Amino acid sequence: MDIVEIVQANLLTPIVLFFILGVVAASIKSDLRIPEQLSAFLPIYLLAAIGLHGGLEMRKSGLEHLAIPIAVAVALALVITVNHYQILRRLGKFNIFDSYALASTYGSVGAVTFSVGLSFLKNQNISSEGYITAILAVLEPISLIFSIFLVNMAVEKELKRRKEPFSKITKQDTKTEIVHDVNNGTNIDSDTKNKAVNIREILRETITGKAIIILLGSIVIGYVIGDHGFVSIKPVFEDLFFGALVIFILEMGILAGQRLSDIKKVGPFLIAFAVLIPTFNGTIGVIIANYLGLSIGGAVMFGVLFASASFIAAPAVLRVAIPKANPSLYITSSLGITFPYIIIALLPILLIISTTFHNLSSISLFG
Amino acid sequence: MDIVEIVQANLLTPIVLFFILGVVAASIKSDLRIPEQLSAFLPIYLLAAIGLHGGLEMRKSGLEHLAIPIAVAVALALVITVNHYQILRRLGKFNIFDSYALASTYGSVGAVTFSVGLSFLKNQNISSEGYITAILAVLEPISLIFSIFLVNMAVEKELKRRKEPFSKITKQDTKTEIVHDVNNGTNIDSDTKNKAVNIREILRETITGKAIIILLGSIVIGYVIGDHGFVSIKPVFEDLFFGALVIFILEMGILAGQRLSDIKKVGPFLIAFAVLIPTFNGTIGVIIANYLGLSIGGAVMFGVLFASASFIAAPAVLRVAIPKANPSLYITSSLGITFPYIIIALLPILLIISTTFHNLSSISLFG
Amino acid sequence: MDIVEIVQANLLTPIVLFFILGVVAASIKSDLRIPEQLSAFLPIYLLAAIGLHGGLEMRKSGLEHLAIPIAVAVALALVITVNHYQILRRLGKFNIFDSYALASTYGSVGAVTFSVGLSFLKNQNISSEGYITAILAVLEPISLIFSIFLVNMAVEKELKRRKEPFSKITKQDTKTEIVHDVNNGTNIDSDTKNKAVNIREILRETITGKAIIILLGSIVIGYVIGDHGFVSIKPVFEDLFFGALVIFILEMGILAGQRLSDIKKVGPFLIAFAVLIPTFNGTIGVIIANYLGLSIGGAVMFGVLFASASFIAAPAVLRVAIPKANPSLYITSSLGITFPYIIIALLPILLIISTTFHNLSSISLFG
Amino acid sequence: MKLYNIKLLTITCEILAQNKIYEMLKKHKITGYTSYEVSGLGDKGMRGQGLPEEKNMKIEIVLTERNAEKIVEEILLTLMPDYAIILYTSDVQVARMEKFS
Amino acid sequence: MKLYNIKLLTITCEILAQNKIYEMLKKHKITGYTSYEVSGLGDKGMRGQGLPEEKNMKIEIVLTERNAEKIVEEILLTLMPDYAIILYTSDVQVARMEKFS
Amino acid sequence: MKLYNIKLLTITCEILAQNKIYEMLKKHKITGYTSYEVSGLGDKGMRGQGLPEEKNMKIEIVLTERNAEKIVEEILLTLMPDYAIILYTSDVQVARMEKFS
Ligand SMILES: Nc1ncnc2c1ncn2[C@@H]1O[C@H](COP(=O)(O)O)[C@@H](O)[C@H]1O
Ligand SMILES: Nc1ncnc2c1ncn2[C@@H]1O[C@H](COP(=O)(O)O)[C@@H](O)[C@H]1O
Ligand SMILES: Nc1ncnc2c1ncn2[C@@H]1O[C@H](COP(=O)(O)O)[C@@H](O)[C@H]1O
Ligand code: NA
Ligand code: NA
Ligand code: NA
Repeated sequence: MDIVEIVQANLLTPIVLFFILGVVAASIKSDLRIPEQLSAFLPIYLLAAIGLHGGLEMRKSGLEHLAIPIAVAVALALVITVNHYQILRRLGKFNIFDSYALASTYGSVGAVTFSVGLSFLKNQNISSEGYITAILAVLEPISLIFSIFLVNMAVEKELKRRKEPFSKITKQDTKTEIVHDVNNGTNIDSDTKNKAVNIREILRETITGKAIIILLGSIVIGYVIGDHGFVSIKPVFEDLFFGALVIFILEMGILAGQRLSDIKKVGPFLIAFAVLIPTFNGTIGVIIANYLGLSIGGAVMFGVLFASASFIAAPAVLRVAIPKANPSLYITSSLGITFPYIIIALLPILLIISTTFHNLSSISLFG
Repeated sequence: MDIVEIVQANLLTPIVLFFILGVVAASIKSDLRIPEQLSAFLPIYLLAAIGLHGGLEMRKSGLEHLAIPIAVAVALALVITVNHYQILRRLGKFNIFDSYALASTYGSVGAVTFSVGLSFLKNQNISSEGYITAILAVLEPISLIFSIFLVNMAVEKELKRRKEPFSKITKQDTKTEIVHDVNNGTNIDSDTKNKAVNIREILRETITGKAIIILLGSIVIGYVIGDHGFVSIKPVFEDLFFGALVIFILEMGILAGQRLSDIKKVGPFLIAFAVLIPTFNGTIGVIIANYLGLSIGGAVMFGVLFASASFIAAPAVLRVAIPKANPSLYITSSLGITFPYIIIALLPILLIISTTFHNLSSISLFG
Repeated sequence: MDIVEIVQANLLTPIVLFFILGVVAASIKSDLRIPEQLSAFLPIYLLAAIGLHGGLEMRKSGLEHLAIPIAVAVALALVITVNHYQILRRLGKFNIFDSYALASTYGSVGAVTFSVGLSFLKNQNISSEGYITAILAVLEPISLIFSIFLVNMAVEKELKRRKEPFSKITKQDTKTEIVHDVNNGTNIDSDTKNKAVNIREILRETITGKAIIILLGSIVIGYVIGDHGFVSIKPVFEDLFFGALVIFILEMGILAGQRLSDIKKVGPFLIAFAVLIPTFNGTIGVIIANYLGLSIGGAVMFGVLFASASFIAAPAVLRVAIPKANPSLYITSSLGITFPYIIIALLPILLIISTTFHNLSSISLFG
Repeated sequence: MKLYNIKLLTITCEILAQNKIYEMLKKHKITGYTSYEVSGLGDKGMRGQGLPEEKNMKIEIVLTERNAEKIVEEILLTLMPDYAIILYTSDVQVARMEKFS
Repeated sequence: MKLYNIKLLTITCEILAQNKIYEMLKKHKITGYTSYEVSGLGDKGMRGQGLPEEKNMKIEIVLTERNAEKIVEEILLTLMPDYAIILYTSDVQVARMEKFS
Repeated sequence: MKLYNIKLLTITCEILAQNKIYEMLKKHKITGYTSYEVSGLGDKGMRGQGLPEEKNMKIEIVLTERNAEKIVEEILLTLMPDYAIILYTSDVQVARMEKFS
């Protein structure tokens, strides 16, 4: 199958079409919405299903293959996060807070994009290694934690240099300026102490975040119960998976559609960033996975981990951890640009790359 | 199977029994309820499932049979809406607002009733043409839009004749009267201007209403993805359909049960109207469908379109579009009388009529 | 299979593991939660599924076996409730209100525990008599109603003896004391009258409680529709049952985990009570069921009825019926101690007992 | 436009006390109120995070000063001892006095 | 710290009237409000237990006395006749006057 | 019946600021509050229609005037610059003064 066919086949899947329906509905200001509590539950359900599935697969394949891919993935996640930061700060001229927030949004992984990746592969009848779910679980908090550290170190440095409240570093509206004049000087020390406490608290919250807990928990449960124990809950946690995903994607389409007008506001640099960086990261991921010996599908999923940007877990953490960053930048770019770009175009591209590389290496092996 | 058997078989289905359970629970003031957000989601789900199913069927049967039935259905919907209005205003002596509101409630289609119709046919192992879903999608807004136009023209006429605020036309409690004396004269022009804006806004809201968007969208998606693309989401959008319908019907039973005491208040005329008009409209629908060449089941579903009264979409629109109409009239009659009457008694009746006519025409064809 | 194997097999089921995951998540203060409306809906769904299943089974087995087990179960429920009261009041030195509240919590049945019991048996490929669901439906309100009567009679007696407001009987904080001094004397009569009204109202609310209505209604519906009528709704009401149960159990784990610190507060007596009483009641239940001729699985389920303590329906009723009882006592002990104890340890124990007794009686029959 | 002074009584209580408050309002012929679920922290700990029965309810009633006093007094005497309740009154201005008296 | 006196306008209305109120606020250049769903009892019976369309909405607006008067008057004239609405104003103190005027 | 004057502090803020406010209350030894989710419009646009994290929270605290002033001041200095927050105080009357001081 050539690239056009794959893209075409991918365009006409329920997932892409329901996403588009959501965007259209929001654009014409329809009142179509998935009720809040249901759309809060769906990611929990999706992660539980992904986790159980991964755990079941890992039980079959054993844990011995796990260590290297995880180590490589963590290292890669750290490198690309720093890389994002440099690009955003130097080329993009974003302030320190927005740069770290965006760097970590794109350094972190998107569980919904991961689900769509699984669905895409299933559609193409391609399987992938179950343990990639374990990598997802490990990566989920890593990049966020890393960014929180970096941003705090950076702020600390600035503080020492300037000897004034760190909020001055970012551009502020006049009202805030006035408030901070009052805050000047005397409060710095208590501020710094407060922050130490805060960072620990934020780290705790990041690690115990619901996404990570349900994902890790489900992997362990899937591993423990095995196929036999899974039988009775399979109708819910496997058969309903793609239908539930479609419902959630509809809501994501609506949310993305509501932000269409914000896309212009994020500026051409960030638009380009939101398309090129995932393409670059995803390609690197696929290639490395190939060298690690993963299957065609496994390499695509490995690539998706790095291509994807988190638009649920990351924003929730970042808003608390880097409150001075502008949330509409990282939410709009990740949900409004990168997510649709990946599910519509990048998934087929990564598959082509993975297939090509796989064939190359098979040939070179036997050539 | 004779009529008694069919009615009996229909009485003992989960749908009718859960409806009755809901009515009983509400009558004895049980606190049984389906949580709000779930019962807000269920109609969206049901419409998505109906739409996908219809789209899949239309892909199989082609679109060429579509034009005539849709045109006939639209014409019929307009005729019966005007007919309802005449009956309600002349015979029923309802005021202009209530007459239009009721006329359009009974002129519009009920998606839940439609779902029950599908379930009823499935129970009897009878199939129906998939494109009737497309007719449902087209009819859904037509009657409402038509009524909004009619009521606005009528009010305009009244306004010119009386040269006073139109709210005077309807009977008002004394408090309102006082308020409107203040409102006299000077505000008429701005009122009229406001209304022009409002009508456009109301039309937009009607057309982009969630029911229509999800239904139309799902038809298109079903048509595009075909059976192959449907496989992965079938467990959610087909297998769960009847169970989900039953849960929703339970909640409808509860809502109907809460209004039992209101039924007396709507008066004998409206009670008779709520039974006779659906019977009449449904029968006409079945007969016309028969002449259009639809199958036995298809003719029943065509009849259901005209027999049913909307008790979710229509009230939501009417409350905004004709705020001076009394909502308890149209909700009580459509949900409390017409809906149970159709699902319990009229469905079997329409099936008998459809079978009879079908046999007659087959005989005449070969006779 | 010996006891260790059964316990082990039971420990590694999705239900137990998801419960533990919930406890862990709550202990590390994760924000993992099942949204409120979903966890409000799940017990309704579970009861509907249990009820339908029971009704279908009863249709197959007939109603003639029903009368004796129900009569025995009701008598047993009353006896154990009084027994609990004596133990709690005399040995546990609880005040009259807490004693009745706890007695009735442990005298009533837990539908969730019942569901877990069904799942446990299914896991072991053991079937049980369908009509035990009917016993569940009858027992559900009995113990609560009985306790309400008892507590009211007791309070009445106290009132007459002391001729002062009954609230004085319980230990009060000083603020309340002051308030009640004002309330002294004159208000007693109207208080008594109010209470008569209240009791009737509380009884009505207990009997029409959503749990009982949906359970009874579903039993009747299952009985009426039979396997044929069940086909279309089976995917929702049977296939999804265990998966939905697992999701609900996760939430119960979270709630239990949130109360871990309260467990110390309930004191060693109540902790022992919360473990020993269910073991005793369950064992009695299994043995009696054996004499009644139930199957191995049926006897386990009969035992579960008496072992289980209600932590959803009972607390809701008791908080209204006996407001002077301390809810954290009965919720913490039933949800935090008894429920995990039963699903982890007691279910296997009851199965061993049931198997042993069954073998004994078969042997004695043929010996 | 003339506005009239009247009282707003705000009651925050555990969800299980609310029916008793509604009955009390009815007894005093007060025919209007507005209510909604809230969470909260108080002497009886954090409420509204766990079981639905553990939520709080906030009830707001626009009423005459006389009625406000009667209700407050009755709640203090009859419900305060058994349920988690706090309440306060404040001054508000309405356009249509007749509706609330 | 200096606090400034300003008005809080509280409107409780059926959910279908809310958009009209938002438009009215916009017309009067009032750019802030807070809103949430509530249940309630009033002349038009119990609201908020049945269909979602039958819920009430509570809208709270911090605004100048002048604006409060204008809005109240306009609601009384245009919406009161058709919709279930009650409203009242009260005195509140804010720290940043400029935000609300 | 004697009622005592006391302050009600109402804070409407984005949901992510709420924990910081609860910590602040704790620091000032204020042990009671009532809170609930709301939607709203303000300088930072419409909130509460999209992602759950974008909702607003309303927090109401009955407290002494002195405490009210301290909290308001601290919020203005520390949270206002980073979060969407509005707040106001008003006068309310309670029956049991000791509970709030
Ligand atoms: N100082 C306060 N300000 C606002 N609400 C409060 C305050 N104290 C208690 N509450 C509310 O009243 C409920 C019951 O209070 P308590 O009886 O003290 O537990 C709490 O759950 C809160 O919702
Ligand atoms: N006295 C009152 N105090 C507080 N809220 C009220 C009062 N009367 C009416 N309401 C609220 O206003 C809504 C509409 O009132 P009504 O138009 O009288 O039905 C009701 O549903 C209640 O939410
Ligand atoms: N004038 C106002 N009256 C009532 N609530 C307001 C007002 N202005 C802002 N708010 C609320 O405060 C939140 C934050 O405001 P802002 O920081 O201006 O975006 C808004 O989302 C509203 O919920
Ligand atoms: Na990434
Ligand atoms: Na119709
Ligand atoms: Na029991």
